[in-house]
Amino acid sequence: MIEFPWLSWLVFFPLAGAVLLAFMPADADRLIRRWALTVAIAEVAFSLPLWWRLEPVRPGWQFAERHEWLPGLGASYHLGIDGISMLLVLLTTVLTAVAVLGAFSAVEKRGREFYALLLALETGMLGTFLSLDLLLFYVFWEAMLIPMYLLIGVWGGPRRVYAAVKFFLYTMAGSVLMLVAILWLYFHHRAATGVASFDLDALYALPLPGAMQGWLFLAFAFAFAIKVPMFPFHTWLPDAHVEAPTAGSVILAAVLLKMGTYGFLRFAIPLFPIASAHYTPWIVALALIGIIYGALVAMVQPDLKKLVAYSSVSHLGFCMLGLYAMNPQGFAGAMLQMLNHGVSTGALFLLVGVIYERRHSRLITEFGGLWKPLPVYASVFLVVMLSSIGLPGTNGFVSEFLILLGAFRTQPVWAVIAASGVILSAVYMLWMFQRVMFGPVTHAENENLKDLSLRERLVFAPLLILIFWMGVMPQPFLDRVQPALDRTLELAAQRAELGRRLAEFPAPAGPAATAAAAAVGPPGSRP
Amino acid sequence: MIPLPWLLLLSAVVFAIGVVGVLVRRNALVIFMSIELMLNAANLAFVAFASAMESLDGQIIVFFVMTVAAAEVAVGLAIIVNLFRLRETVFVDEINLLKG
Amino acid sequence: MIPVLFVALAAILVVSSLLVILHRNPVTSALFLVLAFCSLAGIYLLLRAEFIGMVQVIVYAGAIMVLFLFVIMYLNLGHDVEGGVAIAVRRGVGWVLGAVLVVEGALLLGRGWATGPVTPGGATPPGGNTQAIGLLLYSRYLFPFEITSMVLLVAMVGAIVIARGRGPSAPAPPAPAPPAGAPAPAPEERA
Amino acid sequence: MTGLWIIPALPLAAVALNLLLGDRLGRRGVAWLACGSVGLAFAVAVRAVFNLAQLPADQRVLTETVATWMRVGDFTADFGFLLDPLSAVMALVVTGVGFLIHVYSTGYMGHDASYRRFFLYLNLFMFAMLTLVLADNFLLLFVGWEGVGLCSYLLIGFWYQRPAAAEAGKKAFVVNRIGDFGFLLGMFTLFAFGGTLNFERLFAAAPHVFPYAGPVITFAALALFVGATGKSAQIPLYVWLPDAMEGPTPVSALIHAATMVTAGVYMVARCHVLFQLAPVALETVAVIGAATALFAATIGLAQNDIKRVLAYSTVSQLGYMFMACGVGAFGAGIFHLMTHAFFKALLFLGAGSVIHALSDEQDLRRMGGLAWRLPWTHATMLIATLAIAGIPPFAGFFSKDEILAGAFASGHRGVWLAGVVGAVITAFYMFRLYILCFRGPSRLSHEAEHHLHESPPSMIAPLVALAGLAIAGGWIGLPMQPGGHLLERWLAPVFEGGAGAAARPALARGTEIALMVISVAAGLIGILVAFRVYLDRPTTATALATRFAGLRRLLEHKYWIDEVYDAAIVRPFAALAGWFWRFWDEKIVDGTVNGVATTFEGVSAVLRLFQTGFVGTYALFFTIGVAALLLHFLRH
Amino acid sequence: MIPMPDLLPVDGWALGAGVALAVGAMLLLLLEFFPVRAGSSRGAIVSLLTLAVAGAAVFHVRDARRLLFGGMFVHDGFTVFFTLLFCAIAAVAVMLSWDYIKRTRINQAEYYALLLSATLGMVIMAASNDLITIFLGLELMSLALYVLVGFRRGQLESNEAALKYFLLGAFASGFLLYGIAMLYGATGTTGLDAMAAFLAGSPLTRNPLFIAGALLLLTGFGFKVAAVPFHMWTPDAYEGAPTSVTAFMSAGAKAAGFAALLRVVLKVLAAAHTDWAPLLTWIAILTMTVGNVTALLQTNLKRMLAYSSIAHAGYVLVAVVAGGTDGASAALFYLAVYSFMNLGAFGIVCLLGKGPDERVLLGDLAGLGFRHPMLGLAMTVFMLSLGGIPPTAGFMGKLYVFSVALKAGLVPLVIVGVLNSVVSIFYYLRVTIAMYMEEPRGEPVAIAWGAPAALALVVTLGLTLWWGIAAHGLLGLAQRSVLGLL
Repeated sequence: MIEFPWLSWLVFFPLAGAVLLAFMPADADRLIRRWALTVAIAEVAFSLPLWWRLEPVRPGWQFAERHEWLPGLGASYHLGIDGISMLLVLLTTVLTAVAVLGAFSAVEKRGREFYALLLALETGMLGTFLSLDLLLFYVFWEAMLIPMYLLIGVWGGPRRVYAAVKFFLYTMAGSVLMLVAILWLYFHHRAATGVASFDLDALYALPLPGAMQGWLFLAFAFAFAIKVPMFPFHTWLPDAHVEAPTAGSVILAAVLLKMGTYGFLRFAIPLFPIASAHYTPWIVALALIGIIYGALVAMVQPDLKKLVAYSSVSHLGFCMLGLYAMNPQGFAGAMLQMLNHGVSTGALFLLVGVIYERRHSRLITEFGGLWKPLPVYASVFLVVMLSSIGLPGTNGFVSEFLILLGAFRTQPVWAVIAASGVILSAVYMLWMFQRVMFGPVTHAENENLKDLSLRERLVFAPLLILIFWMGVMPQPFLDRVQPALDRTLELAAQRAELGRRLAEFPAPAGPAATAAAAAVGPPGSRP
Repeated sequence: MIPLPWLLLLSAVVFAIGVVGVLVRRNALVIFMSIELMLNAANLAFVAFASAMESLDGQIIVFFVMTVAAAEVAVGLAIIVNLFRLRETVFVDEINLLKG
Repeated sequence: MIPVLFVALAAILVVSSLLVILHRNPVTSALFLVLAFCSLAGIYLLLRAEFIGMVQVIVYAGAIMVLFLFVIMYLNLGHDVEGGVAIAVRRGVGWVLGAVLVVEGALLLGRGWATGPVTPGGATPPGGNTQAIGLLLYSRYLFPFEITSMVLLVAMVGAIVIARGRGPSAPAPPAPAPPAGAPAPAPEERA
Repeated sequence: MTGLWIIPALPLAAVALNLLLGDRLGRRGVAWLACGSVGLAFAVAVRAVFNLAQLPADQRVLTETVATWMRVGDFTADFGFLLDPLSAVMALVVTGVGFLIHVYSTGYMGHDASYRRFFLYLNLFMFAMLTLVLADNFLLLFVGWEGVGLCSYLLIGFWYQRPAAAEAGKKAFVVNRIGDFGFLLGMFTLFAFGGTLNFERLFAAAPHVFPYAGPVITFAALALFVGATGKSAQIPLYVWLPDAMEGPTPVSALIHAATMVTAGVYMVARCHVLFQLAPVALETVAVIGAATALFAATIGLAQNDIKRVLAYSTVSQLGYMFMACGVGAFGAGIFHLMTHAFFKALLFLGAGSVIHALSDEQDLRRMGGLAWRLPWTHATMLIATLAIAGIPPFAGFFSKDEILAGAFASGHRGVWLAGVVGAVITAFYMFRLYILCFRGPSRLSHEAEHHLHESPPSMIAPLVALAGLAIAGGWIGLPMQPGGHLLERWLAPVFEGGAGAAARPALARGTEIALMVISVAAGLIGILVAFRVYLDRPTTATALATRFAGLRRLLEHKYWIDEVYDAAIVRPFAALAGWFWRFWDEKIVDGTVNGVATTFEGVSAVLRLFQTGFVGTYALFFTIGVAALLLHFLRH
Repeated sequence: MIPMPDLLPVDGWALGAGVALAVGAMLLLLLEFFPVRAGSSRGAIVSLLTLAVAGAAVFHVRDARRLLFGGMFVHDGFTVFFTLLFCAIAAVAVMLSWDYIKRTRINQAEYYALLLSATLGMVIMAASNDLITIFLGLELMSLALYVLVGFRRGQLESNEAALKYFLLGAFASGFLLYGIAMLYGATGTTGLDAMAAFLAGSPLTRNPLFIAGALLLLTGFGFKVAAVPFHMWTPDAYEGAPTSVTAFMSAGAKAAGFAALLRVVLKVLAAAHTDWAPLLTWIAILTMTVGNVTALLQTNLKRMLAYSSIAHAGYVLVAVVAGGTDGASAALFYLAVYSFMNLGAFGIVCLLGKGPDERVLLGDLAGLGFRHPMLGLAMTVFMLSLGGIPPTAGFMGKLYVFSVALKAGLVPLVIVGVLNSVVSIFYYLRVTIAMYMEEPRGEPVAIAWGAPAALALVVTLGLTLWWGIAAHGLLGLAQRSVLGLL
């Protein structure tokens, strides 16, 4: 009996929806919106059973599909899922549906193309999270840039082109070096085993001596660090966020940034544990700088979106810190932080979008006293903001607490520094909230703003539910993800051990290794 | 017999003169003539080698080269004539509509 | 005897070549080029390449150069006006580069070189040079020979296409480019 | 099942109902829902405490684990509740006082447009506070801890249209967060070394895990205390509390006097095992407490806003509680916490009643002579003032005396002296407040005079109830009973486990009496001076003020601490942030990124220059290329 | 007297492509005796048929291995691959020319005859096993292209382009020929097999004659493939030429240049690979970098694509540097991929041309993406493919090239290569920016959609996408095609 290719269906269903969308008449706005929403919600429905059907404790990939893709190269179409990717997949599908619904009134022109791209983007994101073949992963990783680039560039703000190009080029600059590293890894694998394969399992099984891991890790880390984004590779983010349309910002913050951290978790750390450990001080230092720096810079932003963007830098700094704590609490915290940041920052961007639609401004100074005309909006904003600053009872707390706890156990100083970010996050968020929501209404045009419509309430409802659910009952999430995280830690430890042993008793290096070693140096330098 | 190095040197000098001609002249026709000089220098080299190696292949190659040269001349001169018709100049340093 | 002749011919070749590129008048240049080709033909003869020598005279000095002269006359070109800093610079650079090329070539060859294998008597076949070449042309060199025919055909067609008189598609020379808003071609032509 | 979870769940349910039903409830419905849930919670708490009391003294612990919150690796946190004598006291105080204040609020907020929102917040606060006191582990306590902070933020900024209120709310939250930073670090240390955050397990393990006076436990205790200073407004994090008076007065009474601000004290008392293992930390608590008690009292001398005086007095009284904890008299601290809850809530509610009567006038300089025009308010306020001044038989006397005795007994003479001086000053400024408000000639504005009225019964009733407690609440601590007084015995199972408990020396009866006399005398001196200065010879006040103009300005401006903080911390950070953004982020980091692009464009422009369009140039480069290639081979 | 070898039937098929192309070209000229009306498509149809026959003939004997004309013509996988590629390129070019040359009023039989002749020249270059025939094939192709570039002879730009291309091409031919002379002198032969055999038997790879000869040969091929610093004609010639010709030569001439270069490098220089690798490495680096960086600021689409084609030559050179069968197959793969995506891109430029000079500026694309969604989509795909973004063929091409380079240990070269592809993305994105992110100016341009051009775009688009997703077919073909080469 042939298993239903559930994951492939998940990955490509939105793309099919997007293609169908492209054939609809351009002016049939209602039809287009409904169809896009239907596809997005259907996708949620398709992905939701993973929550129950996945057996977290079972080792290995589940619902795996594997087909030859490029037999000549040893690349395969290999999809699979474990607890880690399952949660990210659900995050992606839910947030995409939310973003689609949230975009209904924001997108005034070229709606057909907009939703088609949004759905295509979903395919790219899901593919990235589900790929277990490095080449396939890379293909999705890069391909996903295109729809996002267009979303920013076409439907964005006044400097959208600059932002879109910067986003594209920056990400690409990071990832091409990763491609080189992937290829290098591939050849090393071939030299060592005689089998050509980009398969993650195969590469997991390949021990790498520590010396070799260094630059491979750096290449991977560079790509992921840009995506995360870690200080000082973050400057594309505020630009992209400020210019992107709301739905784009939501997806960008909620899902795309997670690809960086996911990359660390799935690839950089388990594949190169020795180098990873070696560079831990640097990465942690950057993460800590990111936490403090992002918060401080967020504090002085006049633009709401930019503020949220910089807060992402800070939050993702926590994520990285958790990962590099390299213990169960840190990992679990980082994993939850990915989801939480997705939910709360996604919601924040939606909120900013709501007000932008009404006032066509995002400048804090343009607002003030909004609580009075918009009580529901303000309340929702309040809850989301509290989640963002990690108030206990909301999701943000659980993850930040676990991250800090994990970091503390590894190196107390890290936690001390990072915890000061907790203070700063309260400062910038509350100050912003105060200036926007409190005080007298300073601008006459804000007096009569409309409060959240039913559709908008529906947009926020799932996010609010998630905020509290994950804050109060994170255990279902933890139960699903922890076995996978533990296995990752274990794998990293094993591979580190193997790598060290390899360095002590060096096996004869493969031909590629020697050739590559000989070739390092300027090409003209050889006689 | 003429020593091969002498011939090669001669060929090289003529080739270089042709190259210099291309570089220093602005008249498209003279440039073209210089190119012909280069081709002839190559021909000389072919014949010289053929003679030194007592082989006929070089000479036959020269025959083909001459044919090609003739063909080039036909096309090239046509282009130059057309150029002159369009612009009333054959000076290549007056022709830079396309640049950058 | 032969070396003396060679030196003389070589001197003529070099000097006339130099004059080709030095002389201001294109007609004079062309005539010196004819001289250069003829001296080259002499050298070919010295090298016992009779056929090639003859062809050199007929094809090069004859046909090709006539074409050149014809065009030069047709275009009625006077002396080239060559002055100004840019040209002087270019000329300087050109000569230096030419010298560099020669020096480099000489240095490279000065390292000791070798030719390919010598096939004794290969160049003096029975029946003479011309017959041997003829035989080779239609046997071993049949393929390039056929290609040559295509080359000539293309050159012919090409020359006609480019140089023929004002056809339907050639606007009056040196007509300025039509204004940007020129009417689109007639619909039937756009098919 | 002990049903402990029901206690916090009741107000939470009210919150949920309030949210769900929305405006359909109507004002009465809101009021009933809010008060009813808290009243019910009080009832359940009483029943639970009753159940607890049934148990033998050494087994008086009720626990209940509702669910596992999170479990990661060896880390576990539960939704677990703990009722022991300590949390019983707290639960009763919180629900009891809370209930009264809820009732009071129905009257006080009667005309506010956001009536429903107010009770929503208030109920949410009750939930958080009860979670805090009933939590059986640090993490859940922290939930309540931050939860009350949130509610405090929301309620201070309740009248959000006032910029000052919004500002004060934010300030409260942020300063509290600084404290929470310490609390978090404390938790991490405890878990990292103690392996659990559950109170019972951690405290049981603590003596074995943490060496006495070792650096780890000292750090952990100090870090926790940083949290306490934030929540309970101690030096150096007290600055938010006076500003918090921007909130509605019932809020000030409930949160910023009776309950939330005492959370720090409760936490220190809860962790007495840990603090007793860290003498340095304990000493710090005592010193900070004493310093705050004295310091805040001096500021209270020169404030003219009725609520601000009370706020500083709260800070000061909280200092006393920490002083008690710091000297090892945890029971006394809790005792004072309780009595303080009564009389300070009463003071605030009374002040609220005054403010209500005067149409939102808060400036003492525009009051006076209200004694007979607001008789109920006056009477209850007087009781509370006497209580805080430490005059027997009012509640404050007993608890304060016990603290001072504890300080003296443990050998902290300096702390004791500070306490006594503080008591004098407290009595003085409290009576200054009383006199300026209720006695002497009326300085009311015409407007206020016109609308003057005694508060409605819904406000008076809680005043009376609290007045009763302010009188009688201290009697459970009647001193000089064998084996400690009632409360001491009740709390004994909690506090006697600690390492320092046994070390507490008993005082001779004579000393005890002497101390008591000194304490009462201190109060009386303060009162008398106040009467003399402000009532008998009103000119003295102005004379003194002009004489010590510098001192007065210093006190009026609260030692310029806010300004110092602003200049030393807030502004530098803001400047740093601006510099980070404008210079570092935009110029350096982003400048580099854009610089790369600009460089490429520049190179591109240069390369385009080579493409001159002239055949000669192209041939030249061609030839140069050939020459270069030849050169390459010449070199090798 | 050298006896003619007996021709087998298979040889007829093998030579069929060349014969068909020559006959087709002549037939086109002869048919002019029977005039047709101005808008006739007879030339195009005949050309397509010729190309189909040529392709079919070679395809029919695709697995045969034959050495003909005394070893001057070789029929092997390499030849088959390139012959088919050239026929396909020419066919696409014909379809693109179909309406284009009618619009620009150059619809003459000579156009297609020359196009077929140029294709014949390319086929000869790829199939030649002798430097002389390579030279002749190159000249055949070049002469035809010189004329085609200048085909709009009333047009200043077209003529200027032809002149520059011609003068520089002849100049380069001089170097090439001189190089052949040196090689002939060093080895006594021009046949590649004989040369390789001679070199294998003697330690002569350091023979200055040989070195100088090979170097000048490289120069000549470098000119054809537009490698830096022999690239400078490219933008001018591409810009001035009729766009359909630009499309054809950017794909075909480059591929032909590489075909010849590959055969020579793999057969003759393989033994001395280590001597040549550094040189080629630097040329590759320069070619990629100069091409991409100069393209950054271009506003004329054709010119931009011209610089991009220079850069792409650099990528293929990376494969050449890697050497061996791997490198060769990567080069083949990349050339095939590049040809189609580039044809597609130029094809769209063909459609967009307007005004007398057929100039297409980036600004002219404004709003195109939404006015003509399919055209915009196709252009986007081509641009992304040229930039090497998955899931397009361009990505697979770069992936394969860089992977073989990495396998050969050329880490720095690969890093330069991938960074270059990042730089290139910038100007490819500019096209999408113009199409989607700029408000259109002026009247919407009506685009004359001819069915042939549409078909050409569909084919190129389809291949660009298909090879981006399922490249294994082409990959296997490229790998098999180079097997007999060494």
